[in-house]
Amino acid sequence: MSENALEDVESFRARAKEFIHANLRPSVGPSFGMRDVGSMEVELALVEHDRALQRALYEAGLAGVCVPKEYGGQGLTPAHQRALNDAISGFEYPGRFQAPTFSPCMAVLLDFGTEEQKQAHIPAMLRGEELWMQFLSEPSGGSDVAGALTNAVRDGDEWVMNGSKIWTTGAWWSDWALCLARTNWDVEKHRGLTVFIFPIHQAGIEIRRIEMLNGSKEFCEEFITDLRIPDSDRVGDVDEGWTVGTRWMMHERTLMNSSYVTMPAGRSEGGGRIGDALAIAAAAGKQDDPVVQDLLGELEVLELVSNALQRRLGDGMRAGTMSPQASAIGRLFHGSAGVRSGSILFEIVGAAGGAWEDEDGELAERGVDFLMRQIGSIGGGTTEIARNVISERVLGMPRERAVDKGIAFRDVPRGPSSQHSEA
Amino acid sequence: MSENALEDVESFRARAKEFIHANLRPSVGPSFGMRDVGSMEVELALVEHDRALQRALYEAGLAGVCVPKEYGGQGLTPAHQRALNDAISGFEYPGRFQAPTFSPCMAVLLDFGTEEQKQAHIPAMLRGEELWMQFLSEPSGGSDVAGALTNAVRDGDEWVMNGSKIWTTGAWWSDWALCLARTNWDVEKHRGLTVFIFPIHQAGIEIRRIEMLNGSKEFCEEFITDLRIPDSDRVGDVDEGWTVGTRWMMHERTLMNSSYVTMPAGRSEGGGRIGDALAIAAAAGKQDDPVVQDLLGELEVLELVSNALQRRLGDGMRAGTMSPQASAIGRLFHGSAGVRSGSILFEIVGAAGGAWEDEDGELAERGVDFLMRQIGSIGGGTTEIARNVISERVLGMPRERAVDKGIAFRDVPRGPSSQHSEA
Amino acid sequence: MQPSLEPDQQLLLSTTAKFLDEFAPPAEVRRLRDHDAGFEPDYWRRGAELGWTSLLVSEDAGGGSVSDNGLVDLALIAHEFGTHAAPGPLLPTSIVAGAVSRHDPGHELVGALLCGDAVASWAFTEPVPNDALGTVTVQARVDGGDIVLRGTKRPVESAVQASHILVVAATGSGLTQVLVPTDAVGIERRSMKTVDLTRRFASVTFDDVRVPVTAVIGEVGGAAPAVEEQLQQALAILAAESVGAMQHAFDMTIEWAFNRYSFGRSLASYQALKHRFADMKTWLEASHAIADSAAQAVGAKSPDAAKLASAALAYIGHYGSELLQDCVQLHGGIGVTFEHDLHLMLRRHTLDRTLYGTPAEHRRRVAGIDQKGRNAA
Amino acid sequence: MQPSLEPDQQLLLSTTAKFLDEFAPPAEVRRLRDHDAGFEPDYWRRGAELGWTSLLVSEDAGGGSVSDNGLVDLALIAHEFGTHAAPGPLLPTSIVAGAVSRHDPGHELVGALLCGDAVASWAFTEPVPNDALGTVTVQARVDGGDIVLRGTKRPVESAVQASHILVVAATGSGLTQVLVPTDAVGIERRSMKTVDLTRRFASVTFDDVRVPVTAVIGEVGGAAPAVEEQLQQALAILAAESVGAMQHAFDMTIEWAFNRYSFGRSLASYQALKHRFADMKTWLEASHAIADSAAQAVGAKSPDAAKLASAALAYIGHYGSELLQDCVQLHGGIGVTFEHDLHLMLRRHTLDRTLYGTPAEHRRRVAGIDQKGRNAA
Repeated sequence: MSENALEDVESFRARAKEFIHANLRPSVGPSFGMRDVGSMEVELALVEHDRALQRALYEAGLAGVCVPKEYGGQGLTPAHQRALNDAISGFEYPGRFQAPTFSPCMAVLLDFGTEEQKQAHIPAMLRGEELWMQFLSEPSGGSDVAGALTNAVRDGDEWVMNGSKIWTTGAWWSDWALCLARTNWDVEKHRGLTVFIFPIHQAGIEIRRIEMLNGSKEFCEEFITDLRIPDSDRVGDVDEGWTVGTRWMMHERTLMNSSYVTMPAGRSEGGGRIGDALAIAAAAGKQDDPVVQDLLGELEVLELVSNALQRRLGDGMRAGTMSPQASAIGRLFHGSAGVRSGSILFEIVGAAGGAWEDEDGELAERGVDFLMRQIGSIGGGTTEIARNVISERVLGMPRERAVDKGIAFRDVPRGPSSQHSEA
Repeated sequence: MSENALEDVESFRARAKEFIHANLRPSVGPSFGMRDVGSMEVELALVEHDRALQRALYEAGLAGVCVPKEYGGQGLTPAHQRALNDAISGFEYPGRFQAPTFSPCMAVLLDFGTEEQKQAHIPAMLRGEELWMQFLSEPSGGSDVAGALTNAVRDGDEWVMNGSKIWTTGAWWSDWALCLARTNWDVEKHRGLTVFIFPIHQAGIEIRRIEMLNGSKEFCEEFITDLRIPDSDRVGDVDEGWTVGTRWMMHERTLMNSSYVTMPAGRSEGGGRIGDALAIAAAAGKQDDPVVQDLLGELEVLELVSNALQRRLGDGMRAGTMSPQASAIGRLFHGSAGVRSGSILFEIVGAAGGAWEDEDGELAERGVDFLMRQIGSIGGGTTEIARNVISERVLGMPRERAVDKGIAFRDVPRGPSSQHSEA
Repeated sequence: MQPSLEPDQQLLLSTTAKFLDEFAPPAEVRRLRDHDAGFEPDYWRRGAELGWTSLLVSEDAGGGSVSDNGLVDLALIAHEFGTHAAPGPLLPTSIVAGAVSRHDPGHELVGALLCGDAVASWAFTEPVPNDALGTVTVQARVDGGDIVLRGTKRPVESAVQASHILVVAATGSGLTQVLVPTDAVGIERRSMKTVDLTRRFASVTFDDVRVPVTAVIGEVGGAAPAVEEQLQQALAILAAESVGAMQHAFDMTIEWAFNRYSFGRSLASYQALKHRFADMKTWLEASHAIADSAAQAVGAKSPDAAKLASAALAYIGHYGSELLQDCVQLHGGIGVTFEHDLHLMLRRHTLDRTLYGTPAEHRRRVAGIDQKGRNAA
Repeated sequence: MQPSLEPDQQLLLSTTAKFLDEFAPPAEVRRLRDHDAGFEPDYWRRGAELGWTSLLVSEDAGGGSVSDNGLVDLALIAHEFGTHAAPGPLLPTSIVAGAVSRHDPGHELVGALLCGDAVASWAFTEPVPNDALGTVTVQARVDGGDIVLRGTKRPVESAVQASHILVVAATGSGLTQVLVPTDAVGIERRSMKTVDLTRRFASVTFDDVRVPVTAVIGEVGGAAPAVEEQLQQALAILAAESVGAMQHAFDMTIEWAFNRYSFGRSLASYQALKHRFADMKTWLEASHAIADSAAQAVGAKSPDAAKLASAALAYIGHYGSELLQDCVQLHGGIGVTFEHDLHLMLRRHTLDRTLYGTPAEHRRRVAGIDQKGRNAA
C-alpha cells in the first residue's frame, strides 16, 4: 500500500464525527467500584449491544483503524486512531471489545498468528462476531503467570489440555480464548510454555462465575478437562510460548496507548471520580466542610496528575525516549491513586458508609465500594509486580533471586498450598 | 544479699520524692528537632551540670538503683527504679548519663566486664565522673554494625587499633569509649570481632565534630591511629565480640525499659509534641481551622498510642510473653510516628515554614526542623533494620539472603564506595 | 487484648472463643447473610449464659464481671466477636443493660436482657444532616405524666429485633434518655442495608411517641454524663472488636504468606512484603495497646477516658482499614471474592469505624479536648 | 521536564546546565550561605546573557523566548535551578519583567532587568494572619496625582537587593499593582531567615509610601486578572524548580544505592528498597508530567491553567517532600549532615512549597474551582 493512498487524518476525523453524531448515543457517566450490573439477561443484552456497535463501526469503515486492510482493518496510522478517540469522546462505544479482544488478543495474533489464524479471526473480531478472552491467570499462580500449571500434551495432530484458569472477565458470554499452557515440565519455567486458541463454549470447558464480595460476578474460573485442540490452533512455536507471552504482557501493559484500541479521549479508568465525589459531598451535606474540601481537592489533583502522567508516558514511549516497561509507572500510579481515591470517597460518605437506606442516593452502597478498594491495585497485574518491573527494568536494579531459574519446572518448589495435576 | 534487707518500694519512693523536691529544679519542656544548643562553653556547662546532678543522686542513694551494691549501686529492683522514674517526673535529671553511659555501656560491663573493669568504672559512672560513649557505627558501615572495618592487631600485651567511628554523641565532652573492632579478617563477619574500652582523650584519637544541616554539632566522628590498648581493657573474649555485641544491641533496643536508666515517667522521646503543635497553631492563627484541628488530633492520637504501645511492649517483655526483639516494634512506631508528626507540625506552620523572622516566635525555625524530619527514623538503628527484625525475628519470616555468610570477612564484597585500610 | 490475662479472664475468653468456633464459623456467618435478625435467638441465649450480657451490670442487678473492670472483660468478648465476625447484638444490649441497671437494679428488662430472652438497642446517632457525633435533635417533651418523643434516629442496631430502645433526646438544652417499648404507637422502623453480613440496623422515626415519664432513665434534661459514659463504653467495645477483626485477618495473611509460593519461593521470603508485614504488625500491636488502654480507662472512669476512647477509634479506624486492605492486597484476587473469609473481618471493621463517629470525628474530638485543656490552663 | 525537547530548547537547557555546573557547584552554594544577597551580581548578569530574564518578555520589549511558549522555556531554566539549587532571583525578576513589559514595553526597568543590571521583586503574599493565598490587605489609595501604599508584605524575595518592588494592593474591592522604587520614603525592609542557603527574603512594610500614579502597572482597581496570571506563572516556575530538585536528589540516591554495600551487597539489591525506589520514580515522573502540563497551560492561557498550576503545587509539594525525605532516609545519617549535598535540594524544594501557597491551600483552590464549575453547571 503506498503512503499516498492513506486518507488524511482530518478528513478521517470529519468522517468519524459525522458517523458518530448520527449513529451513537451519548455515553452515560463512568461507573466505579465494579458494582453488580444486574441479571444475566441484562448483561447479555449489553454484550449484544456492544456487538452491534462494533458491527456498525466496521460497516462505517471505523473498525481496526491500524489493522491492515487484508484483515478487514483500515490500514491507517496511530494518528487516525487518536482522531477517532477524540471524535468518540462523550459517546457510547463497544467497550467490551477493546480489552482483551483487540489488545492483547488481536495484537498477539497479528504478531504471531499464522495467516490462516489471522484470516479466520481478525475480520470476525472487527465485525463484532468474536469476543475473545485471555486464559492466563491460574488459581495457584498469582503474579507468576509464567508458572502456569495448565498442561497440554501432544496427541498426533492434536493437543490434550487439562487444568484451570481464573479471573477471566465474562468467559460465559465470550467466544474464543487465548491460552497459555505448559507443554514441557523438564525444562526451565519459561522454556516449556505454548500458546493456544480455542472456542470457549465446548465440551471440556466448564465455566464457574466467581462471586465477588460486592455481588459482582464479572469474573469466571474455567476448568479444562481433556480438551482437544488441533495443532493448527497453536500460536507460535511449541515450547516458545514465553516469546509470545512477553509480547502479550507488553500489549496488556500498554493498553492505554495501544493503536488497536478505541478509547474515548480524556477517559481513563482511574478518572472521573471527582463528579461522584462532589455529589457525595453534597448528599452528605459536607460540601462546605474544609476537611472535605481538602479531600475533594486531593482527589481531583490525583486525577489531573494521572491524566498528565499517562500523556507523558505515552509521548515518551512513542518518541522512544522511554522503554515500553515505563508503562509499569502508569500502572503503579493508577493503582496507588485508586486506593487513595477510594479512601477519600469513603471518608466523605461518613456514617452512611457503614449502614444506609436506598433513599440515601449518592451515599448508598459506598461502603461496599470501599470493601473493594484494592481492586485497582490487584487486577491487571498487581502493583507489587509493577514495582518489581520499575525497579528492575526501568531503573536497572538487580533482579530478585530467582529460585526457579536453572532447574526443570517440575522441580520448582510450589509450597504447601498448591496442588496441581502434573504431566 | 537476703531479700529481707531490701528497702520496700514505698519508703524508697518517699525518700526519692523528698530528695527530689528539695534538691532538683523543675524540668524545662522537652525540645524537639535536635536544635543547636549554642556554643561549646554552653554545652560544657550543661555537661558539668549533669555530672553534678548525677553526683547528688549518688550521694542521696538514688544512683544505680538496680546495680549491685558492690559496684556502688543500691541493689534494688526494677520496681524501685520505676518508683524513682515516677518521682522524678517533672524535674531535671542527668539526661546525658542515661544513654549510652548506663545503658548500653554499663550494662555491657555488668554482663561481660572483668571484676577489675567493673570496680574501676561502674562506681565512677554512678558518681558522675565517667561519661561513656559507644564507638560503634562506621562511615562505611551504615546499618551493618557487625561489618566493622576498624582494625585491632595484637602486639604482646597490647592491641594496636586503626580505623574510624562515627555518630558518637558528644565524644568531645565524654571520657571513655566502648568500641567494637575487627581482630580477625579470615573468618566470617561475626566471628572476627572483639570489644575494647579506652579513654577518649588521648593521642591516637582525633575527634571531628560533624555539622548537621540544622547547625547542630551533637555528633562526632573519630579517627583512630595506632591507638595502643592494654589487653586488660578488652571486654569478652578475643574474636567473640559479637557475643558481647548482641547483648549490647539488645540493651540499646530496650533502653526505654531498662532498669539501669532513670527516665522521668510519662516522658518519651516521641511524645510531648502536642503542646508545641497547639502553640504553633495559635501563633499561625489557625487554631480554629478544621483542617488544622484534624492534624492536631492526629498528632495527639499518635502520641497517646505511642505511650500505650511502649507500655504494652514493656509489660509483654517483662512478663515474657513477648521476646526482647519485640522492642523493634516500638522503634518502628516511634520512627514512623515521628516522621508523620514532623510533617504535621510543618503543615500547621504554613508559609513561615519557608521563611520567617525571629519575631515569629513559635513559627520560627520550624522549616529547619522539617529538614531534619527523618532523624528519628535513622538514629539509633534505622526503621529499615527494625522492619527486618520484626519480620524475621518476631514473625519468623525467612531471613534475607546473606552474601557475607560462609566466607572470610576479607572476601565480602564492599562495593565501589567503600575504601578501608585492611590488616 | 492485653498480653497477659487473669485466670478468670482467660476462662471467659476461651469459653467464648470455643463457643464461637463451634456456633459462628464462617459458613454460619455466610448463611445468616439473608436472615432477618442476623442471629438465632437460641445462639444468643446460650451466649448470654456464658456471661456476654452481664458484664456492665452490677451484681445487685443480677450481673457480674470476672475482674474489677467489667468493661475490660466485655472487651475480651468483643475481641472474639471481631476475630469471628460473630453475629449478635452485643454492643447495644450491653450498653442498655448497664444503663438501665444503674438507674433501677430491679428493672424487669435487665433480667430479660441478662438471660438473652430480650434484645434492646441504644439510639444515639442521627441521620444526615445531624450525623455529626453528639448531635441530638430528637425532642423529648414532658406532657403531664407522659414524655413525648419526636424525630429520627439512625442507625439503630437490631431495632427491629429489640423489645426496647433507649433513646437519647434533647429536652431544652439538656439530654434525656427514654426507654421506649418498640410496640409503642408512632414508632416506625425502616430496615437499612449494611456492609456487615450479620449485624442489622434500622432507621427509627418517633412520631410523637408517648410513654409514661417513668420510662425516663435518669433525670429529664440531666442525662448528658450518662450518655457520655455510654458512648465511651460503646467506643471501647468497637475498638476491641475492630482489633479482633484485624488480628484474625493478619493471622490469616501471615499463614497465606508462608504457604503461598510465587517464583519458587514463599511470599514470606520477599523483603518488600516482609517490610509491609512489619508495618502491619506494628499497627496491630499499637491497636491492641490503645484499645486496651481505652477499655481500662473507660471502665475505671479515669479522667483521660474520653481522650483515650476517641484516640482508639481514630487510630484503629484508620490503621485498621490500611491493615485489612493490605491483607486483601497480599491475597490478590481471591481476597475480594465472597467465598474467601477475609472480607468477613474487613466488613466488621469497616462497619465499626462508622457507627459512633468516623476516625476524622474522633481526631477532632481529641483535638477539642486538648484545646479545652490548653484554654483552661 | 518534557521527555523530548525542540533543538532550541535543548540548547537553552544545556547552556544553562553547563553554566550552573561551573558557576553554581555545591561548594559555591555553601559559600553563599553567608552572603548578603545570596548571589554575585556578575553571576546574575552572565545568567541574564544566557536568556534567563527574557523569557516572559515579548520581543518588542527586548525579550524573547526560544519556543512559542516562553513560560515553558523558563520552566526549563527553573528546572536546572532546582537540580543545582542555584542562586539568583529568577522567579521575581521574571514575573516583574513580564508584567511591566506587558504594561509598557519601553519601560526602562525592563531593559535593566533583561541585562541583569537590576533586580526586581513581586510582593503578593502577606504575613499572618493574612497569609492565606490571595489575601490582600495592603491598601493602595489614589491621592491626587499620587498613589499611597500602606501595609506589610512578606516574604518578598530579594527585596533588599531589588531596585523596585511590584506591590499587589487593594483599592476598594479591586486590586492594584504599583511599581515602587525601594528607595521611596516610608519603606522598611526587614531581612528574614529561610531554609534555603542562597535565596533571600524580607518583610516589607509600606508606611504611607507615596509614588506618582504613573507607577501603577495596569489600571487602578483592575489588576486582578494580571495578578492571577502572574501567580500562575510563579506556580509554574516553582513547580519546575521543585521537580528539578527532586530529580537531582533521586539521581544521587540511585547512585548511592548502587554503590553502597551493606551485608555484602548493594542497597539496590534489597527488594524493600527497590519497591520504594519504584514509588519514588512514579512520584517523580508524575511530578514532571504535571509540572509540564502546568507550564504549557499557563503559558498558553488555557482555561484549565489555574487548576493545573494548583494541582502541580499540591502534588509536587506533598510527594516531593516525601521523595526528598526518603532520599535522606536511604542515605542514613550522612543525609542530614551539612557536608552532604542532598540537603541543598531538600532546602530548595521545602522553600518552594511554602512561597505561593502550601499544598493544602492548592488542594483547596482546586476544589473551589471544581465546586464553582459544578454550581455553574
